[in-house]
Amino acid sequence: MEKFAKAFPSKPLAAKTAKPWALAGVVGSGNLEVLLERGGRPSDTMECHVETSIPGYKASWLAALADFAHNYPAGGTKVTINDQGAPPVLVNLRLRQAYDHLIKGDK
Amino acid sequence: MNTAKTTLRRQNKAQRLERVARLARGKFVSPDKVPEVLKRIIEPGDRLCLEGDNQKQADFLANQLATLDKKDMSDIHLVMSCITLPAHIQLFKKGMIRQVDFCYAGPQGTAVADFVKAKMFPVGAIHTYNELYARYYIDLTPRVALIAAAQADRKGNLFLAANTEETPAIVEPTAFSDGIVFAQVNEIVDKLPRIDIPADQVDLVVQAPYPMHLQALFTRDPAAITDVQVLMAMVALRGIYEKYEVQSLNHGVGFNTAAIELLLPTYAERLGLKGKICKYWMVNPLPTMIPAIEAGWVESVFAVGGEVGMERYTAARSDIFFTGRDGSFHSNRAMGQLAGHYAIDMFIGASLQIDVNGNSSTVSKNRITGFGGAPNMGCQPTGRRHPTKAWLKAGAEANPGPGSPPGRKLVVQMVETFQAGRVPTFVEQLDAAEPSIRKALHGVTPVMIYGDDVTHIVTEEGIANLAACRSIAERQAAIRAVAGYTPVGLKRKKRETEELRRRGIVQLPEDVGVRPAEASRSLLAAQDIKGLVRWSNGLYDPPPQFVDW
Amino acid sequence: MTRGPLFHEQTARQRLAALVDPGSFDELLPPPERITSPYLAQLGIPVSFDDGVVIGKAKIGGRKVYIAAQVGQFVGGAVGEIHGAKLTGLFKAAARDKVPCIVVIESGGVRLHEGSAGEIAIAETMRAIFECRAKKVPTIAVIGSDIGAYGGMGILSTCCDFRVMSEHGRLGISGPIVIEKWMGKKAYDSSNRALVWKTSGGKTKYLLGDADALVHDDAGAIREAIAKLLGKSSAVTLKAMKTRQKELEKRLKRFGQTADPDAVWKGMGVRNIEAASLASGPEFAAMAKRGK
Amino acid sequence: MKKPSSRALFAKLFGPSAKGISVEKSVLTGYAAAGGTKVCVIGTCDGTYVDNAAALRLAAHVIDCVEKHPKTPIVMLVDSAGQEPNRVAEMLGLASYFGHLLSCLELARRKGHKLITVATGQAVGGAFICYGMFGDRIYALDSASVGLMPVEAMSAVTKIPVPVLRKLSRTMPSLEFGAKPFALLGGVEEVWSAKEDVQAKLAKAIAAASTEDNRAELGKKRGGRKLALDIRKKVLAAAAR
Repeated sequence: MEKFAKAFPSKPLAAKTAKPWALAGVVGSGNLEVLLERGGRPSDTMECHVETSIPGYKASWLAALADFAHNYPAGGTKVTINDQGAPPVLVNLRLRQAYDHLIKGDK
Repeated sequence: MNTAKTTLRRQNKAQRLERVARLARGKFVSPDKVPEVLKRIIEPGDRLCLEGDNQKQADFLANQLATLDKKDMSDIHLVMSCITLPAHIQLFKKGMIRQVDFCYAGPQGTAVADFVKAKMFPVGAIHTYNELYARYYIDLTPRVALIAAAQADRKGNLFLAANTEETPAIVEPTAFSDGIVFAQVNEIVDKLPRIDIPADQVDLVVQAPYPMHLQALFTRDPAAITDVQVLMAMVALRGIYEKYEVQSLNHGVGFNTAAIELLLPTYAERLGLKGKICKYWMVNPLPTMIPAIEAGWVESVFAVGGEVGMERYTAARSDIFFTGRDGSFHSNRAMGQLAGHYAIDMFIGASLQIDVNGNSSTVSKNRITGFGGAPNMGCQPTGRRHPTKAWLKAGAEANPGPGSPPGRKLVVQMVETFQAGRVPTFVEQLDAAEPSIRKALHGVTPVMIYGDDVTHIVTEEGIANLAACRSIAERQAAIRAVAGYTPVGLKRKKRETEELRRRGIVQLPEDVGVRPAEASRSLLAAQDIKGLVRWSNGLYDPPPQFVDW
Repeated sequence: MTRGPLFHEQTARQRLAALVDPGSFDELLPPPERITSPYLAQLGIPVSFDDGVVIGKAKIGGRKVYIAAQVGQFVGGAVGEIHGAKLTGLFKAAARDKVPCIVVIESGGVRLHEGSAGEIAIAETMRAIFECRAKKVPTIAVIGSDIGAYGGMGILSTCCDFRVMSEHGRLGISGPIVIEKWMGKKAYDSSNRALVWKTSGGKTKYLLGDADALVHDDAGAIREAIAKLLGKSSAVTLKAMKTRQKELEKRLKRFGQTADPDAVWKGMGVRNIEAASLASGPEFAAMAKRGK
Repeated sequence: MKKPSSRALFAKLFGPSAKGISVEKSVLTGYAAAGGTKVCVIGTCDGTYVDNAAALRLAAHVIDCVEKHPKTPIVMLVDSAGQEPNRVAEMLGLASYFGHLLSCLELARRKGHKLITVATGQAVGGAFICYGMFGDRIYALDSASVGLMPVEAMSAVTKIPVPVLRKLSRTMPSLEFGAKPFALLGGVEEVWSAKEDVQAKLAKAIAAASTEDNRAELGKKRGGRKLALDIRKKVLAAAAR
């Protein structure tokens, strides 16, 4: 297991979201769960905590998270990830799904 | 004119057949006599063709050949589409082979790589299918061809059933050059459903004790399609199929394109694309095509080969598939490849590796596979003259110069940025460029599809329109932009990417109107094999390994 | 001919969202509470914020229910200490509050990584289920996933009042690989998927009477079946036990000598085995009925 | 520890009344007495595998007891290596046979029969869950093998090396196999030594039994299962909100 945390600059999240938290994905082989919560501080960064079963890919993790923080207004959120070897693409997809759910609800 | 000298080949053929006259009853040989017959009809120095592509194999004859020793058969120039069977490898191990010219070595790719490493692989060249078939008429004409058919009648006429594939492409050059055609058949019957190869092109026939090997190579279980593949399929549909109004096309074998097929009756139908795209296909009878066919999307399908289990379905849908007068499915590999070269708007397929210039390959140091048919379709046919909407639109984007055709075929590579096990798809340099491989191939790097021919690369990150790039540097930047978090992708520069995106050369899913959160397997028209069987109204008979009911 | 998502492919959370009245699901011990398995953490195995089971309060057809869904992808949906305690707690709450309780099963049984703790948790949950039944609070097991309900969870499902299955669901104790290991590949080939499903799948279970409903592989159909059962319960009475005893004795006597599932199907009145194999759950149910 | 023979064991538990227990294909049914109290006995011996027929025989005996011997305590002896893992058993729904047995026991409990389990030999996996773990109170002889599975078997399935599991089991008794660690989890009320007067202990256990499932409390108190009770309480509290 490898564990790391980092905060990335991101434009502040919309003041109103459908839910206070959202979870996307499941922890399973080649998959991961992303928990996205409101209330991370400060409001211009996205705070990330990653726990992954496959060590050695920190660079691509950080790049993926940085891009997400850059592309979406996610400032003031906290992202926590439990990963079981998901490829970066799935990281992206789950982040976007969690973000969508947070903003728009489960629909 | 010296007539005696110009008929030597014919005389030689007669001599060979004379040597086996006592072993055969007319054209018919019993299975236990086959090794002896092979020994007598093949001479040292012969060019020998073994039928077998990625699906259909003359496996009984190949296995019998492998029982011979070097003293029975040597100095052979082997010409064949696919090195597929363990028996094929035996021929090399026994030292019978002087040279081999082939196309593809799927399951034996590792064995071939081992031969290359040991510098024991006497290869002439690795070809594409039509390239090899063409050379059968020029400088690689077989002296003896061992082929496979479904049935023979008492005269030796052959019926090839759904898997006609490359048989005619082998038989014709052999038979019309006084070569010997020896066919293994599954059964001998009084009356054939239809005649695919006339008896006078066939010299010997054996009823094999087991039916020829047929691989269900194109069956993709929808249950194994992932959400990410659905996302890529949605992006491709909107960013390419819809944009260029692609009407005629080929799909490679893979889950990516299977996802597209299964999105036609659902997602694409909702986009109002029915009747506008995907009408004419050069593709094998893929089970994943069934929903689109049933939903009325498809006008016609021509195929290079059959697919196990699709026999009843294709026969029942003879308005769409090419069928013989008996009503059953017909394929032809050479003609299919020709169609895929000249007559389609788009080729879309996947690859294991793509370099920063857009060249792709499935070859690695430990596994040398080769080409098959993809390069025949995944290339620009500069001999093409007829226009279509898609061809012209893609051509215009490419900004043709005064000496180029006005149109372009869409050649699309659709890949995830990582393969299984976190192996990056995008690399700075192809494994195929390894010097030892180049040396074995006489200086040729085994590139599947050249970057100059590729118009688009689709990944889960988005689309890179290579045809619209105006320089090599720009093309590389576009590739890096969609290469995700691979080492190639991590080298992209944000500003460059944004500039390419502004110009529409790089498009993210959002840019083509796809919401990634929507990407879900639930959009697939069928989510498992059983779903396909149901769409087919029970006409599709999947192979047992796919059946769980 | 477009179809909704297949139930067996949905994640636990998607299933719950699709089974209950829109927006009515209120998760208990939700992910932000971060209650994760210390066992897995110690073993260097990724943990999950719901420990493989999502539980909550919801409504189905306006009626209040408690509902749990196991996450099959996470350690095979297996029951560990936390996972099991969540289930026990939910059924205990159901008994206390007299609210029907539904468990959507996707589990191979006890989570081996947590040893006997999961085993005891399953036994405790069984006790809680029977607490519900004593109070006539309906308990329903839904079995419609690829992993199925095996081991202790298979047994647990048979403690509930009712079982709703799809053709994809499997109900048993020993999984196919265990049986193959025990009997030999010749006697039981675990890679023969058709055989595996005919041994433990929803269709056979429905025929024999172990599943109370056999429905489409679709959340809407399952929800409908649940809604029908919510008002009912199956009391544990002497009379009921004697009847069941006779049924099970009869089943064993009739079919105990055959290893062939097709013989059971035929014996239970299925005429056209091939058509029945391909039929959807409800089609199959109808065919079986006609056969009788 | 040497395992006593089945009959010797019955005699220890029930004295001369043990002759009322009949054994057929390693399945026990009968009536006996413990410390002067009449009891109904069901169970398994010889580490047998429980199949459909065995479950039915046990269930039939429970029904008989409920019908003919109201409120007679039921003593469940467990010595079984597991459920019968064969295709016919599974095809016919072994789980349902077990469910039926459990339902019969529940019926007995509701009708005032006390349910006491004594793990005498192997008490492993499905065979323990299908009746023994359903007792009001569960006891084990110290010679009994109680638990999910031995560490070696656990390692074979999880691919976690045996030494790692052994090391962890020092702080996590759940991973250890045996009556004592099982008791630490609350899964067993008390471990009895074969040297003691187990008949007296059994009689006392019957007298003291109550139907309240106390295993989570015990597990917490004894420190072997620290989380279960609190999580359960949290769920109950959250559901009430």
